[in-house]
Parts: sequence; C-alpha cells; structure tokens
Amino acid sequence: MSSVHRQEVIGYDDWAILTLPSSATKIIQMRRGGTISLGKFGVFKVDNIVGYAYGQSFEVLEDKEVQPMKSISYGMEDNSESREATPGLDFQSSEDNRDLLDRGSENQKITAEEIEKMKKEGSGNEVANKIIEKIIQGHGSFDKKTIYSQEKYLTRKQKKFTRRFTVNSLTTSNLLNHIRKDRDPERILGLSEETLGLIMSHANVMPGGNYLVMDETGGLIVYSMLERMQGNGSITLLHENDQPKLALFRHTNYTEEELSEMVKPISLLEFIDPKGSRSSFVPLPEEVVDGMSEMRKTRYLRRVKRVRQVNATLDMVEGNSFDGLVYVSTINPVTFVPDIIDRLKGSRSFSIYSQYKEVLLGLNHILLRDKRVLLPNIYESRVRKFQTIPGKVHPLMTSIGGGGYVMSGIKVFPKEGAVASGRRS
Amino acid sequence: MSSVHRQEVIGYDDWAILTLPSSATKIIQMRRGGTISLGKFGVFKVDNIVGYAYGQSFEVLEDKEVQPMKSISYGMEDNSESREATPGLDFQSSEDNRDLLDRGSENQKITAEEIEKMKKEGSGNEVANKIIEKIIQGHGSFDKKTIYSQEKYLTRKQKKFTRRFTVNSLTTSNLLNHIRKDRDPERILGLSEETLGLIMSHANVMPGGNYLVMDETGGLIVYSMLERMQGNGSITLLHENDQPKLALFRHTNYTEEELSEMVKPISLLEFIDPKGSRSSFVPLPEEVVDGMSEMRKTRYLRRVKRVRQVNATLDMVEGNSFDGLVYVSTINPVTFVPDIIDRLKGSRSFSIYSQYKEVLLGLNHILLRDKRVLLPNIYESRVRKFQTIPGKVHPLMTSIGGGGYVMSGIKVFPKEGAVASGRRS
Amino acid sequence: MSIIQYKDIIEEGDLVLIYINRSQLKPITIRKGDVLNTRFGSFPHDSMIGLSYGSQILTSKGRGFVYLLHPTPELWTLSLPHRTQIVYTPDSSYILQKLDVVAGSRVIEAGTGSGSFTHAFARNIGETGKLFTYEFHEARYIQAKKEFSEHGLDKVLTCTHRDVCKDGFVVGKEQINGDAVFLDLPAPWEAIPHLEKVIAKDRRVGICCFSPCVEQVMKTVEALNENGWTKVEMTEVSALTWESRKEMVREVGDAIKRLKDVKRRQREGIEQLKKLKKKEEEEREEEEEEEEEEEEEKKKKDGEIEVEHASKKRKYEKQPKEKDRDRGYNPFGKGRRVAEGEEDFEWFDVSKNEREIKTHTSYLTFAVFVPQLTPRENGEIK
Amino acid sequence: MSIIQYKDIIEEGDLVLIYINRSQLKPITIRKGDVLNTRFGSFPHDSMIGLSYGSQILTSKGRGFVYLLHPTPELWTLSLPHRTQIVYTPDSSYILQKLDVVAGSRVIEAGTGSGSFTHAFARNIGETGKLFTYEFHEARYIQAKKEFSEHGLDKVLTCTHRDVCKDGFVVGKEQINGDAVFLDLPAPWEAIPHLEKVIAKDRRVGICCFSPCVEQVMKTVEALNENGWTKVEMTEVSALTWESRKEMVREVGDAIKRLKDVKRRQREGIEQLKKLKKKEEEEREEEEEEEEEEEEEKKKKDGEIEVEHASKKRKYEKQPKEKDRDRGYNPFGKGRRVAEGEEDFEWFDVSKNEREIKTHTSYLTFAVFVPQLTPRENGEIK
Repeated sequence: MSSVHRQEVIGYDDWAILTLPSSATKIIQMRRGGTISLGKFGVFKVDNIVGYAYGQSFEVLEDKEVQPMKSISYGMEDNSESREATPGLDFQSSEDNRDLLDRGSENQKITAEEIEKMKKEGSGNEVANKIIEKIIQGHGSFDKKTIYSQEKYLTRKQKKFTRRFTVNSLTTSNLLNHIRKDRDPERILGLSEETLGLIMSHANVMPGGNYLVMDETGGLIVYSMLERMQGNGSITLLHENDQPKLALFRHTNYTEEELSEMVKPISLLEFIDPKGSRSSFVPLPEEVVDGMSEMRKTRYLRRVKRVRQVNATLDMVEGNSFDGLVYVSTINPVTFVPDIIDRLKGSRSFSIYSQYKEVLLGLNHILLRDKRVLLPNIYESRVRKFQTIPGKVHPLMTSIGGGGYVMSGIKVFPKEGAVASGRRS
Repeated sequence: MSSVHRQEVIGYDDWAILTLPSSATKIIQMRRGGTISLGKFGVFKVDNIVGYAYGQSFEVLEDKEVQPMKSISYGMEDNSESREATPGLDFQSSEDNRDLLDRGSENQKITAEEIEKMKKEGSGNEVANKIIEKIIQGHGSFDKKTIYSQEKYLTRKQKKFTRRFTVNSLTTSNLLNHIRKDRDPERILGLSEETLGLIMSHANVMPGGNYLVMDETGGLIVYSMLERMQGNGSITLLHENDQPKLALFRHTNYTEEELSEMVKPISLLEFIDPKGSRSSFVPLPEEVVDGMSEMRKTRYLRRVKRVRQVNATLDMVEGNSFDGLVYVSTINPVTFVPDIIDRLKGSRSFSIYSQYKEVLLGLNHILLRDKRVLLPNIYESRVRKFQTIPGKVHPLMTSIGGGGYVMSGIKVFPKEGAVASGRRS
Repeated sequence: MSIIQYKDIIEEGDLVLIYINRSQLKPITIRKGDVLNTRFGSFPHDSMIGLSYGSQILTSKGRGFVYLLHPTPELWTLSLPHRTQIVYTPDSSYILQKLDVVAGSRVIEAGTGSGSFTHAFARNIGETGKLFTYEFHEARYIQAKKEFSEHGLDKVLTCTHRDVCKDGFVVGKEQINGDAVFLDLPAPWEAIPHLEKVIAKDRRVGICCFSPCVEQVMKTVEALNENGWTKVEMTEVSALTWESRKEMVREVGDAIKRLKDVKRRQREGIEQLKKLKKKEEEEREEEEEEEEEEEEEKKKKDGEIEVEHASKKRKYEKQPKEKDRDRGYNPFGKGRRVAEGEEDFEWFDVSKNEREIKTHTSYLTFAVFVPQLTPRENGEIK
Repeated sequence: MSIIQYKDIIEEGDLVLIYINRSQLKPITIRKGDVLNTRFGSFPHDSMIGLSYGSQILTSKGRGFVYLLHPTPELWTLSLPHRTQIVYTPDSSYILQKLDVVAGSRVIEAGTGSGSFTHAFARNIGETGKLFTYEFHEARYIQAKKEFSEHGLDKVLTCTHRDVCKDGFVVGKEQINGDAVFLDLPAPWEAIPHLEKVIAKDRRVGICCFSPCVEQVMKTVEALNENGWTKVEMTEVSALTWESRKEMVREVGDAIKRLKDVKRRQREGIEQLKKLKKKEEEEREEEEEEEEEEEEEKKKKDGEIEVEHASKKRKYEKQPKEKDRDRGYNPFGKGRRVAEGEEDFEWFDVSKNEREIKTHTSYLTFAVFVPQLTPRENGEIK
C-alpha cells in the first residue's frame, strides 16, 4: 500500500503545516539542509526540527536554532496549563476600568518604527518579551486597566510577537482549515471541517469501498478519501475538463504514481457514454510483443496498462458497481444526480454537497419523489468553539461564516407495482 | 388613553394565561364567582386569586381553595432557590448506573389505574407527593439509579403531578409563546418571540408613531404594537378581505371601541386606489342635522364619524405619511412591498417577516437595486435556553424549530442623476 | 457478514436493516423459515435470501412493502431506540474527522454505551487498525459484545467490561498504543490520568471528551492540562435537518382582483343574499375553529402537551394561476383546499426545520498529547 | 429634536446621521456655516437645512453623495465605533421584548456604557415612562450624559455617575419603582442585593443580566435565587445576517457539450496546435496561481492575517444559456469572466453569511420578582 500517508515523525521532504502563535498557518516542505523563514518570527534550519513528532512546538532562537517547547502557548496567559510559568510581569492594575478612556491607539506612545527597530536588534524570544515590556511602558493607561484587561492585552501582544511555531502534519482537517482560514474559503466552495466530516460519514466512506466522486475543491475531497482509505479501495473521479483539477496535490506527500493507483479519472462524456468511450485498441499477439525493442516494449506495455485501466473504470460504470457517491461540484445536481443514481449498487449511500441550501432544495424535492432513493435529507452542521480560560469560559466571539450543506440518501431498487402511498408516512 | 392595558394585579374579568408545572399554558378569563378547572391538577375559585400580583403562583388545595406560593417550582429539584425545602425523600442511590437496565416502563410496577385511583382519593398537593412516593416504591430499579438520575426522575414526576399554577398577564410574549408552544406555530406563521422583538425594533415601533401594518397572525402583530404604543399613535391595518382578521382579540382585554381608536383598517383595494375609494358622502347643513330626531341624529353622526375616519386614513396613504411598515403576510412581498415603499416618510424603517428565508431572498435582490431603500438586510435570530441547576449547566436538549426571518431597510429619497456606482461600496 | 464491508446479495445469517418508514428501521438476522411481521404485513425471510441489498419486497397481497438495507454505522444508529444514550452522526462525524480516525488508526473508547459510535469507529479504522472499547455497565457490555460479534467486528475491536476510572485501560499484555481517545463518561477527569500507559509514545495522540454539562468540561480541561495534554479546545456541534417544502406564491394582484370582484357584486345589488350566506359561513367557521381549539385542549390531557409531528400536510386556500382565474373562485377567498405542491399553482421551494429540534447533545473537549522526542541528543540525529 | 420622536424636515441643531456607505454612518449636528467632509466630497450643512429626512445630497460636482438619516436607536448603535462595548440589536430587541418594556415602563439600567441600549430603552418607554441609568466610569458617564441631552432624552431618563455595586441605586428622594432591570456589569451579583429598594412593590418586575462568561452567569443565578428572584432563565441569542447572492446555474449538459466539442476537434486533427496553446495557457495559469499565492502570503505580513471583507465580487466562468450556446465559447472552458447576476445567464437566488460572523456576545440571565401581596388577609379582599 504505497499510498499510505500517515505522518508520525517529521521527516525530510515531507510537506507539513506550520502554525504560528497568531494561529496563522503556512504550508512548507522540509528540504534537507534548507532554512524556513517565518518573516518577523525568525528563520530556522529544517535539520533542527526533523525527527520530532508531528505536533511538536518550537521557539526560534538565534543562529536559526530552535528550542522544542511543550506547546505553542506554554507560558502564555490564555493557557492555564502553565499558569505558574507566566513571566513575572509586575504592573499596577486598577480594580475596574473606570479611569480608562476609550482612545484606542492614542494611548500608545511607542511607535511602529521603534518596534521594527527592536525586532532587528535581537533575535530569539527574548526580543518578543522586550518589545512587550516596552509596549506596556509606552501604554499611557495600562495601569488603569483591570487585571483582566491587562491579561487580555498581554496575550494579544504575546501572540503577535512571540517567535514560536508548531509543526503539524498534513491531515485533511489541517489542510482544510489552512485553506478556509488563511487562504480563501471559496477555493473549497466554503466547505467546513464539520461538513466534510458529515459528507464522509453519510457516504459511508471506508477502506475497501469503490466510490464515484465529483470534486471541485482542487482535490480536497479526494485527499480526504485517500486519507481515510489508506490505499484500500478506489476513487473514480468524474471531471468536466480534459483532465481532473487536483492543484492541491502539488503541495502534498502524494506522488503522481500513488495518486494514479487509487484515483481513476473519467470524463463526464465517458461516464454518460461508456460504450462509445472504449478504446478500439487490440492487444498484439505475445510473440510480436516479445520481439519488440526494449524501448518500444516499455511504451507498448504502458499503453496496454492505460487502456486496461480505462476499460476497468468503464466496466464499473456499466456494471453500476459503485459503493457510494460524493458529489462536491457547482454543476447543478438537479441536472446530473438523477442520472448517476443508477450507477450505484443497492443500499449504497451518497452525499451531495453545496455551499448553498437553496441549490439542494430543488434536488431534494425531486428525490423525495424518486422511488430509487430513501431518506433524502438535507443536513447542516456548525461547530462553535469556546475559550476555556478558567473563570472566563465563553464561546468565541466570532468565527468564519458558512460551511455548506449536505444532502444524503440511500439507493434502493423499487419494485414495479408497489403502492406509492404509505411509503413516506 | 383608554387602550392602555398593562396588567399589574389580577382583576375580575381579566383575560390571563395560566402556566402549569409542565409549562403547559391555558388562556382563562377571571369571571367573578367562577371556578377554573385544571383537569387533573384540580379546580379553584377565581375569587381566591383576584388581588394578587400577576406572576403569582398558587397551589391548589381542597374545596377549590388555593395557597399562594413564592414560585411554581418552589421545593422542586430543578430550582436551587429552595434546595433546603426539598421534601426529605430518603432513598438508596447507586454511585453510577451500572446495574440499571434500559427496560423503560418494564421497571415500573405501579399501574396507570392505580395512579388514577389515588388521584381521585385525595386533593391538594399531598396527593402528588403520595403518588410520587408510590411510583418510586413501584420502580423496580430506582435505587440502582445515580443520585443525578433519581433527581431527574423525581423532577419529571413532580412536574407531572404537582397541583400548582402561575397566573401570568397577557403580555405579547406570553400570548405568543402560548400559541407557539401549546397551540400551533403555523397560526402565527412560525413567528418566535425573538423574531417578534427584531421586527419591532427594526421598524422602530414606538409610542406616537403612525404605522402601516399587514398582519396575518390573527392579530398578534397588532397586539404587540398596541402594547408598545399604549394608546399613543396609530396603526393603519391593511387587509385582503372585506375586514381584518383579528380572531386573537376575542380572548384579550381590548374592547371593540378601544381597538377602533388605534387601529384603522383599510383594504388592499382602498390602499392602491385611495382617490377612488373616498366616500361620495356630503355632510348635511348644520340646521338639517339639528332638526333630526334623536335616533336619526345618532345614526347620522356615527356615519359622519366613520366617513371622516376612512378619509383620514386615505389622507395618510395619499400623503405618504407613514412612520414605518410592519409586513407579516404570506402575500409574496415581491409583488407588493415595492409599491408600499412610496407611502413611507423619508428615513423611516420597515420590517418584512417571512417564515421562510427563501421568500425574502427574492425581495432582497430587488431592493438591493432599488434606490429608494438603504440597508436592505435579512436577519435571523434564535434564542437558546439553558438549564441552570448548579453543577448541571447546559443548553436545553431540544427546542421548537423555526422562528422566521426579518428583512428590514430604510426609505430614502434618491436624487435624479446620482451616480449609482459607489453607492454600495 | 460484516457491517463494515459491503456485500451485494443477502444470505442466510446476514444482518439486514428493514426500512419500514422514515422513522422505523428494524434490524433482523436472516434465518430460513423465520417471518418478519410488521404492521404493513408479513415477510418470510426465505423471500429475502438471494435478493440484492436495497431491494423492495411486497407482501403476498402486494399491499405493504419494506426495503432491505445493508447496515451502515449511521443506519444502525437510526435503528436504536431513542431512549438509549447515542452519539448521533453530527457529533460522531465531526469527532472522527477532527481526531483523524482513518484506516489503521488505533482507538480507545470508553464507555461503549449503546455501541453506536463503536460501529463508526470500526468502519473508519477497518481491519488494519484496532479499537479498544470499555463498558462498566455489565448488561450493556454483554449486549454490546454480542452485537459486535454478530456485526462482524471481532477482528477490529476488543470490548472489555471495566470501570476505567478505577482500573485504567490496560488489557492483558496487549500493546494498545492508542492514537485517538474518546471518553463518554460521567467523570472523564477520573479516567484521564490512566491514559498515559496506553497511548502511543512515538506520535501525536488526539482525545475527545463528551460531556453534557459545563461544569464537567471545566473539570476535564483541568485534568487534561494537569496530565500533559495541550491544545485544549472546547467545542459544540449545532446540527439541523432541513425539510424541503412548497410555499404557495400568493400575489397581491390576486387579492386585489378578489376585492374588486366583491365590490362589483355589491354594486350590482346581488350582495344582500350573499351576505347572509357569508355570515352563516363565517359563523360555521368560527364554530369549527372553536371546536378545533377544544379538541386541542383535550389533546393536551390537562396540561401535558403532545408534540405533533411536523410531517402532516398543510392545506392552502385556493389561489389559482392566471390561466385559472376565471374558473369561478369564491369572492370571499374561501375556495376549495389545495394540497401542498399541487400542479396548476405556483410554489416557492422553501426549507423548514422539524417542529422540535435538538439544540444540545454534549460539549466536545479536544486536546492532543505530543510525545517530547529527543532526536538530537548530543547534537546528532538519533 | 429628539431621537425618539420622528420629525420630517431637517433644521439647525438637529442630529443627523450621515449615511456614507454600508459600513459608515456618521452623526453630525447641523450648524449653519459648518461643512461635512467625507472622502466622497464636502457637504455644507446649509444645504441640508430644510430638506426632508431621508434625502440624498450630492457634492457640488455631483460625483459623491450621502443620505441624511433620522437617528433611531438601531442606527445610532451602528454609528458607534466598534471597539466600544455595545449591546447590539439581536440582544437588545429580545431583551426589550422579553422584559416587556413598553410605553410607560420604568427601567433601571447599569451600566450605561456607550449608551446604545439606553436609546432603545428610551424609545420604547417614551415620555410616559422613566429610565434610570447608572455609569461608574466617569469619562463615559460625562460622554453619555452629553449625548442624551443632545438627543432629547433628558425628559425620559436620569443618568447617574455611580458604582451601583457599592452604593446601590437610590437617587435622591425620587421614587424609582422600576419594573424592568438591565444589568451589564462585570459582577452583577454585587448589584442584585441593592435592587430591593428601588423595584416596584405592587407588580411583577423583570430583570436581565448580561454577562459574557459562564462563571458570571453561575454567580448571578445564585445571587438572584438568594435575593428572592424566581423563574431564573439563562439564555443566549444567536443572530445571523444573510446576504442574498446569485449563484450561476451550471448544467451538466453544457459541460458534456463542451467535452464533445473537444473530442470532435481532436478528431478533426486540429488538436495539436491547440494543445500547445493550451499547455502554455495552463502554465501561465499555474504561474498566476502561484503568484497569487505568494501575494497572499505577503499580505499576511509574516503570519498576521488580514481578514478580507466578503463583499468583493465573485467572478464566474462563462456558461451561456441555450440561446447563446453557439456564440463560439472556448472549448477549454476558459471564456470571458461573467459578473454575478449578469443578464443572459441563469442564476440561483442563494443566501450566505458574512465571512466573519458574531458567534457570541453575552449570556442573558432573566428572572422575575413577584411581590407577595396579601389581598385577602382576614379572609376579605383588601
């Protein structure tokens, strides 16, 4: 199973995701001997982080060295695990905010230029602490804030200046959240982590299944299914251009070969006309092949393999042999899903995704009347995250909107003559 | 201001809402000397509750007497205010549920008939406690439950058998929740309390305003506005039949006269053709009126008054003099709201309600392009309620779905020749 | 058969989920000679053997029917009685996604409960992974263990009767090396200290604790922090199911036309008679309304409310499209009743929640344990 | 003028809210000779006097414009700088509804804060009611008091500089008799015992405490119970604003037609040339994509993320309707870009949230105080 990609320990040439204290993320590749720049968060050598477990956090020191840390927020205020480790900042605080004016940046006497200068003067995390200290001194009314506000202020500043990072493996969830939060949610049609989970569970994606897939997220859906199946089963990938768009795989640990072992591309045209799409290629007699030059033979065998693959995929289509459908596309499902249903085996599930509930509504009305489908339901799932600082537990004040909707259902074989009434009681 | 209806103390002839421990509600009228039956929760005399403040709770005693209680849940488990007052039920409990079988009613050895018999044997709240005690004795595995489950079980049973009630005044919120929870949410187009609040605030409903209203909830919207305005201002009520449907007012404290003082009905036809709808009635000279018989004069004067009222309402329409629009109707707002906008004064707000977001979407697209409207937005508001038993704080596990959506906006006067671009940046 | 591996044809001994209607799914094991009895009729097991999964079968008289479904973890969850504690799909699917439970994962679950989530774990990890599940309630343990065997999960999981809060997770000499942990216990903080012995030491481990109350979360967060778990995150899943409905498009023009018609008739003087008729009608309607109200009151059985299920069909007043407008509708808007979505009328496609929605299950508290490896002791990569 | 009473024509001294764009509302007081400067141009106050509220005015060159709005509590709230603590409309409208704040109500509010909710209270109670608002932060108190005067609220409210937690609510000899109480304080439980002296004794009184954290709610619940309040209810408002958008209807038939076209051209042998061109195009596209990515990286300024506002227009690939299908579209699907909602194309009406949504403001804890009247002492109604 060459396409198994569970990352445990940071290795050379791996692609991974760095997370900064601000929770911004960055995709990197671990090139041997290379260095990675985090901009104002410093620079470090790849060699220094290889061999640690994924999930490890580090602090950037001088000379591109790093210091492993228990967690990225170790010693920071919003993390109670290390309350005792809080740098002993000793400031006067007010019992309440009554003397504090709402003047925003007016209160701050230290300038952006001064901060920039300080950052250049030193390296390592000490700089961050120095900058924060300076900022506090420059803050005209810091001592008029309550301890609560002071803590909040410090945490915000620490997140902004602390030179730390965590190295996370390229799981589907990490990849999705990287795109959704730090790039553009539209690239993955607004899909959220919780909705992806729904899609996968409702389509009963599991190792060994043979799934039919539409993926307009640049490959995130395929990536997710490969992660779950770990080399066991197949993905028949429908595409609407001359080849599937899997741009996302450019920055992952899958090779072209690994991909082609699990992912069988098929165009919409081939899908709707499998007979007409079969290659007219006739294999040559064995003796002719044996007589070929080595180069010609290789080329010939590669062609044979490709033709067999395409035909095998067409066989699955013609045999209505799929174990499930995952449909994540902006092609109006009303115009296509009813045609696909026949290609599924009996009692197999499907998940249709849309960023917009309105798009799924029309399909739902149609499938409610389609006797080949049971339990066509539209699901919505939204996760709320909380702050868990002891004494200050509350849901986060803001989060990313959207996340999409999933319609699922089960393919069945209706019997001619069955009375329609009473079916949906 | 005769249409002021803030209820403070329970009075004769008042309409009010009773709440039972199960939180079921019932609309009643306090007839002097009458009795009110709560079915298996007992019977009491109206005279016994008159004079208490609205919000007062009572326990039903024998002979239709009542005992005022500090609160309906006083002494019950889910109310920490009276933890010490919990009847000293002394049962064995298990540290966990490990020995408890999921057998549902199989565990219960007391029969429904036995309970019914007990209920007939006594009255007052003592019966409830006796029944509960019996039920616990009959529960095969009560002592195998954890204290937590025992408490939950007791609370559920207490809610079911305790003979108590609270007398609540007929505020809009109480009325709405009565219909929404205990009758049929469809009668008020699925409207929730929080969405009603949104409608009122976004339409800037206040004493002294002159509002144009469509109300397909049987009068709940009109009721809500009357409550807020307390006799100050006017409601011009558009209706699509020969008269407005205000069925809900049959069980309230408003008289026909009070209603007609604040509420000016006008049919859709009169609204779209105010000129053509004016009465051709010409007042008679004063000396003719003076010479009429008393009966004829009264009839004549009533007619004059009615004509003047209708004409005054038509004046408001023709004068584009409304201070706001509240539109709660299943008539597709796309077909009507654009025509109404002109009837509002400048910088006045409107609220359009629909149970379905999809219905508001089309209107929103149109108003986004309508230069007479600023800030056309669709709002959704949902309230979650929590259980607050100390140590067991969590959101309620279920609640009523739906609640509706509100689109609001502000009427403005666009200037000819203003460049459209840059308007909505 | 195995619930976590699809097969095509029903054979004796298979577990089949019988779909009776939207809210009734009944698991049966196929035995020659057995008969399934439902309120829609009787279905001999023999008639199911050899059919494809997904087939519809009819009673001998052809009046009633059911569908024969292949079990999946999600359908199995739906088939369980609602009173049992169940982790439903919106929660379970998010937990699986966030804990990265995939083929080959090694999962620790306590308690097993109804076993519903166990199935979803097993489906995800497949035969290359391993699941360790613990239940302290003996009867539940026996029931679950039996079901897991019948569902072909024995190869994938080890089910243990154990109070993990007291006795920890170690099972014989087996190396557990869990990389994902799920705790659905009243006091997860008592189990957390025992995890150290059974989680993987060479890679990142994820945990999710499932607790309904805020106070439980607070204690759990404390225990996680104290026991070396980091990235503690409290979350909550809000899930909704949307029904698609049709809402009639009513136009203001129709209402105005109706009013005009009334006015015309009034002018034509034929109104007197109609008025009488109308009044009668209205009175009847009021009476009906009151009767309806009384009936509802009765239904409430003196204070207890019966929740109506939302699927009942709504009725609309007739509101014909342009082409039908001349077909003598009633000027008072009281035409014949129209069923939702009926042809010849215009409809909005709208969506609606169920009448009663789930607003809370539990809080999910996630955290990770990252082993502090030392690859470069003495400056060298080990 | 008064913010809680509509007027029609703008006069000197009036407070006018200048609508500049969706996210910019600027309050000004009209003074002869003054000039309003915005980035869309300058507007002399003199040109506003005598106009109707709601008027649009243009710059002298006619390039820029603004609208002159009548202030309302809701618009005033929108005009406040976001960093100020504000009770927004979803919360305030629910609280007003649930506390039954109507014309004539007597309301106690602490603290005043930005004064945004104070306006909504004043609007609801009108001149027959009375509002008592308390602020302990001196600068905020002075600012709020000034604004209330300017907004014509002096008759309706009394604003007091006071730490109610220490010094209670009593103001001189005025009978407060509050029937609705709103506490937006860090420690409402310290203020609750002081309420007894100022709430009405002859009728039900409602209270709402506004606190962001769960622990505050717990302490508040305890204090309410201890001080005789009943029907304690903790709630939370979730509010969403929906944007209406257009999503292009893409049909599978179009995609298939495109693919067929490609195939036909391939057969016709003109494919070779195209392929080269296409490859170039793809490479260019890849480069562009990478550049785009790099640019985004830069934008993040080394780890800090700038949140893009969602209002930027999306672009669609051309997808012509039936009648346009012959107008030589590009076989590779890379046609000209189409703007959202452009005519000649089919569109779904869809709805969408903003990119960043508010998911929490505060918990609202409600309770009531019911005076235990004794109308029938000695068996007689008093």
